[in-house]
Amino acid sequence: MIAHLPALQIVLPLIAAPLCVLLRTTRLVWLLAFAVTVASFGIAVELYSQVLQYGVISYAMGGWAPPIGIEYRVDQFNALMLILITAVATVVLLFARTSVAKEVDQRRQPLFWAAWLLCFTGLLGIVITGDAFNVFVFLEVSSLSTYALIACARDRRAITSAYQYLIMGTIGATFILIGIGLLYMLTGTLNMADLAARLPGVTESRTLKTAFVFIVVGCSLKLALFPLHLWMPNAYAYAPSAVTAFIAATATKVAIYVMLRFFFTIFGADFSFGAMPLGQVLMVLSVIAMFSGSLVAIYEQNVKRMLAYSSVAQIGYITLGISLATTTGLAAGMLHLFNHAMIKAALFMAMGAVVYRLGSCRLDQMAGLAKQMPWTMAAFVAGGLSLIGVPLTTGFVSKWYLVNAAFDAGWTIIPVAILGSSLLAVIYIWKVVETAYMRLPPADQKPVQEAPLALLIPLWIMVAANFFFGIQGNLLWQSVLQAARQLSGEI
Amino acid sequence: MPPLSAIVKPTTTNHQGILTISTGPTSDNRWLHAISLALTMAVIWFLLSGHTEPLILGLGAASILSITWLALRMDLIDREGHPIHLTFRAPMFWVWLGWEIVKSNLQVMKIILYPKLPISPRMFRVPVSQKTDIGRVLYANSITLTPGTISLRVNEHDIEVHALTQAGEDGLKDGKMDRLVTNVEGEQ
Amino acid sequence: MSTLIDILLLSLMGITALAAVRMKSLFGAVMLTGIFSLLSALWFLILDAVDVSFTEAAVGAGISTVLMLGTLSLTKSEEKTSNHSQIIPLFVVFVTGGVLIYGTLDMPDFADPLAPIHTHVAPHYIEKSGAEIGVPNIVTSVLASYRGFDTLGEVTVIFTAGVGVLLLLGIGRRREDGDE
Amino acid sequence: MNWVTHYNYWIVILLMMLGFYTIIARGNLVKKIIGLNIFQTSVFVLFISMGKIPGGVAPILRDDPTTIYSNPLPHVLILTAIVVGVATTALGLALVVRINEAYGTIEEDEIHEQDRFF
Amino acid sequence: MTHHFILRVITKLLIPLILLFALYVQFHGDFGPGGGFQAGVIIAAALVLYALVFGLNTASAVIKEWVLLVLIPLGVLIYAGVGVASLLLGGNYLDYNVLAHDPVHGQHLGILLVELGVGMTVAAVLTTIFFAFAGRGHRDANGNLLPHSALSDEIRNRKDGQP
Amino acid sequence: MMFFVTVIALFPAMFLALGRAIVGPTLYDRVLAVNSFGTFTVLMIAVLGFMTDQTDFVDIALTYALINFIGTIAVLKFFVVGDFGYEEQRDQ
Amino acid sequence: MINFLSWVLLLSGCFCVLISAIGLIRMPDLFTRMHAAGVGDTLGAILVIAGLMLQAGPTLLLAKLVLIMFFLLFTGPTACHALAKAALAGGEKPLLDDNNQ
Repeated sequence: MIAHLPALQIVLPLIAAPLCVLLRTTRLVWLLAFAVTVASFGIAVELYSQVLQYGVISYAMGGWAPPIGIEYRVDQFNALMLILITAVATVVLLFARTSVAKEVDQRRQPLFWAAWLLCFTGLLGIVITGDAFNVFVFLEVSSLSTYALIACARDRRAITSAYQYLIMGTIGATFILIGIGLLYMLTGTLNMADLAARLPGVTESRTLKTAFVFIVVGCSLKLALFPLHLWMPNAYAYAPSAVTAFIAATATKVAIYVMLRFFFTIFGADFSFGAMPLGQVLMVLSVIAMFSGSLVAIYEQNVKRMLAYSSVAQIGYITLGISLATTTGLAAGMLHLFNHAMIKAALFMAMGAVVYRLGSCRLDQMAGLAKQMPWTMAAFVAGGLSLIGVPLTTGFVSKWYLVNAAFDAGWTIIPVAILGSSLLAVIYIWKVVETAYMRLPPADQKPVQEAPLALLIPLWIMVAANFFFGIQGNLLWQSVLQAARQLSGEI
Repeated sequence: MPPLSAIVKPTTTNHQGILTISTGPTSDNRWLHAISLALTMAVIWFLLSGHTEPLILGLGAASILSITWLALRMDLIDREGHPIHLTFRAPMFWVWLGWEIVKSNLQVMKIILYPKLPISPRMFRVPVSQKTDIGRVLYANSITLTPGTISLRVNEHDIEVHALTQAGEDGLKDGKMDRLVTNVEGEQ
Repeated sequence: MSTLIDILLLSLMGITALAAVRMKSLFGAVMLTGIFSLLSALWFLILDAVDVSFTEAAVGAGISTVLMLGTLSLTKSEEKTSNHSQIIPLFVVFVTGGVLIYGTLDMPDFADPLAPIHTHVAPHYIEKSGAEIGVPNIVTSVLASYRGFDTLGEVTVIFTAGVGVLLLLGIGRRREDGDE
Repeated sequence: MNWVTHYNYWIVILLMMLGFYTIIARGNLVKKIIGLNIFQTSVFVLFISMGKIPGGVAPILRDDPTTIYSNPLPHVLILTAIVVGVATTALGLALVVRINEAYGTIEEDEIHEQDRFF
Repeated sequence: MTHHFILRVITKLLIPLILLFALYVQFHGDFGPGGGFQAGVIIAAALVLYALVFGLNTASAVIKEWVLLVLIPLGVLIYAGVGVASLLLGGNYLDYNVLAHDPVHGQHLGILLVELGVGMTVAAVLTTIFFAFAGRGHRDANGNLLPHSALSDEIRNRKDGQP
Repeated sequence: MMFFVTVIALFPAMFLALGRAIVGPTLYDRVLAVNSFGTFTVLMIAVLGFMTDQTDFVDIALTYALINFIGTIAVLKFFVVGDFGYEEQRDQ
Repeated sequence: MINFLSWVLLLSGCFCVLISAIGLIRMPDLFTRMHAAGVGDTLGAILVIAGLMLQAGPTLLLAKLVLIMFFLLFTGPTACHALAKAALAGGEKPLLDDNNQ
């Protein structure tokens, strides 16, 4: 069975989802989902250790050799991504059980978990597959289930934001589809490795450039790169908290993964950054995103929305690293990808705990909350510190490497921008801290209790992860650096 | 499988549709009709498929059985749902109807091509002498099938018809089609 | 000779799409979308994509239309005139279209038998599927076997849609109490 | 490059852009979905155009060994894409129904208007 | 106006034929155009026709909610299960060669089963979606069902916007 | 050749039917036009099958003949009842 | 001989269809248009399919063509009738000749 781990990685949750519909009892369904997620985590870890041991794993679906059939291909980068997704899913799932029980209608919960598992399956499928069209299929699986998950919230604005996300997401997916179609037209193959082998023959083709543009725009829509991020704040703000934590930590990251896969594995760094002005465009957009996202976040009253805008800025950091077009820059971007997933999962989970008690996460209602929910707010502060990039947190590590990479690449203005944007982050995090710690609760507000342990434990696991990888900064960095080297073809 | 009588409730009030639909006649011999439906479907299946491998034939048999079961469950099978009894008397009628269709088509085409568009649309009622719904349906659809006349509203006693010209009206009012359809329908 | 059919069909499609986009009556637009997908089904037929045409005829003209009508029956069937500035959308559309047209300049000619897609992977399917799968319809072979995993994904997509709609609307028999 | 052979592509691009324009410019939610349908269908047409071979027939094996078959792979991809399209349409329409219940309108402007004061 | 028997009679006549054609398409996907997906759509279309003509209540009495809710996951499970079976028999995932002694037979069996799963899920999902839309009814913002009489005239008597 | 001529000859009819569907003026006119358009398409699909010697097309024509009917019935239900789910009680 | 016959049938079928479409445009109101549409739905379809049947010869294809014709002939009038009825119920008034009443 060990040889079939890549298939099982997807098939387990994929089979569990219909089983959820059959079981129809919330408790059982959740248990099944949890068991499957933990198993997936185990498989992901095992896959990573195998990749480290034996190199890239290729698995032929249906036994058809790659360009003919669909290939699953695990290298260091996507093995790490698999671990990230499954780990975040496990922790968030622990959190989600209590949170969702409160925020989602009782009757919908079995189906809700089915949709959750489908989303999980889709994300894993995108990451593990080595076939360009298969990416599109699983992208749609994850997107469609995400739309449904977002719309499950009781707030009516959740439905509108799900609709908006659906429109934007479908445009993005269709753009990616057009891009894949053009690539297929030029080469006659859909397998990523085969594409990579055949594309250098047609680098002069204008069709290839068009394909590149469409894939970049499509991915940017999905990952909410600066001018295309408009769907994201609402979707994150009004979705059920657990869903927000899950998709904020995984969905956009997976979109970045897809983009990197196309840039480096398929088009090749030479084409992406040499023939196309990708580096420059991406860098400008990233810097704008870092500042505009943070600035808007400062004026935001709804903390979940604030964090969503902060995500826009943070995604800017990631793409900034990529736009440097050096291996260390890429590695720094990737490191920030992982760290940001941990940070945002922790922050959104903290907000989920607040919503669990308060029913809202607007700033004016959170005044003086630190006295009533000390552990939750402490977790928020810890996550916030990591977001800002205070030493000993993981946020610091990635920014450190980002600054280093920028210096190495000869950009001295970039570190200044990073610093400036981090200062803005200080402001919006401080706003929350000040409200929660220094203001008095409004007189008419009923006192609330600390969040239940079922919420606090996963929340603090995530916070602890932030500190662990902050203190052991080198651990993740070395893995990511290896992955980046492999991705950019250095080894 | 539970007994059929338990599954198929007599639907006396449930048939509601685009406009209210009355219940069909209670079936006289449901099983006989089911068997003949299955046989008809078997013939059609073979005409569609043309494969004689055991696998395909077996699948065909399974399909036909399940459709028959579903049709029973949907209460589709009775004299109207599967009017096998009509076919024996029908051929002459179809020939006659075909000829009528050609004639009236030519008339309508002439009208369309005529520059002045010599139409005089009119609505009138013709009596219905059929006793069953299926007979009335046959009559009403025959009226519609011959261009120049469209059946608008149908009830037990008469059919409201929209005709394009005086000739169309006269052609219907002589009652030949009505008699022929009643003839096809046969005694109940 | 099929060029003439091509051109006629494409112009029909163009007219239909234009009318569907311009029409204020949503109902009319839905009907025209039905016609549009019907025409595209015809076009697929001319390009020898029998299975695709089959699916498009059944889905586009049938199920999609019925679902859209179902939505209209629950909402409104008239579009209001919006007073948005149309400049930005027009700009985006022109840029996108421009990029695509730029891309077509180096495309292999339409129906060029030497284009890469006809020489690389596809010949394997055409030549070997008879022996490897033993099913005459190559599309079925590729769909269900060579790329069977895609099809599993496809079923999952439709399953997801089912779950999603159930989550959003609840099923079937109308309940007098809301299921919010 | 031959303009006649590219004429097909250009018309298809025109269709795509009509759909795309409807999605981004129209404020009516159902109209957006209609635009999405037109957009996706046109993309499918573009894909299928690639698979054509002159003198080819549908990829269903025949006894005659000299037969030229059209490329089956785009057909397979588009079959999947059509399914994805109908799934998206269904989900989008379900959302529209819910929006209409919650807001009493399916016009984007009016929805924004209602949400402004929250 | 109380009888719309033309529609009823013709529908009764057509539905078995449509279903038969759908199953023909399902099982002849190997030889000609068609397959599970197309068949599923046509089956759903037949059920939609039934629901349209005979009313939603009648239709959902015949095709029970729980049946649909079993069929939807079952189709996916059949498909994924074929893959698991091939794993257990020693092949790769979805490698039908190992399903029978002879690879071609295995492929045939695999394709048949897989298409069956596709057809099942598609038919059930599309029917369910239609039922969900049709059964939704007009509701107010709190999700309460509005009676037909409360609908605006605009909805009850639809008129075209065009002059 | 004969099939080709037939196909080409069907096009003007389709153009005209499309025109009626676009112009309206009433909803019913559109439905009528779409229905006619559907019939023309069924014929064209069948003829195309013969033209290119791929008689599998007949299956598609058959499908479309069915789907067209269902679509029309759905439209009519939509008009008369205004809702697919409500049971009809208006007409007595 | 058969070829000639099917030429005649196909062409006259096309002619019917074309006339029907012209009628669809020329006729003054919904109900009269239905008559025009009926031409294409009945005779046009019958002739074209009959022409194809001659080409098909006594094969299974013939059966399928018969089935198509059967469907068209059953569904066409039904849809037309239902449409007329719906239009009347929806308040459409047919245009009638004055000296008729």
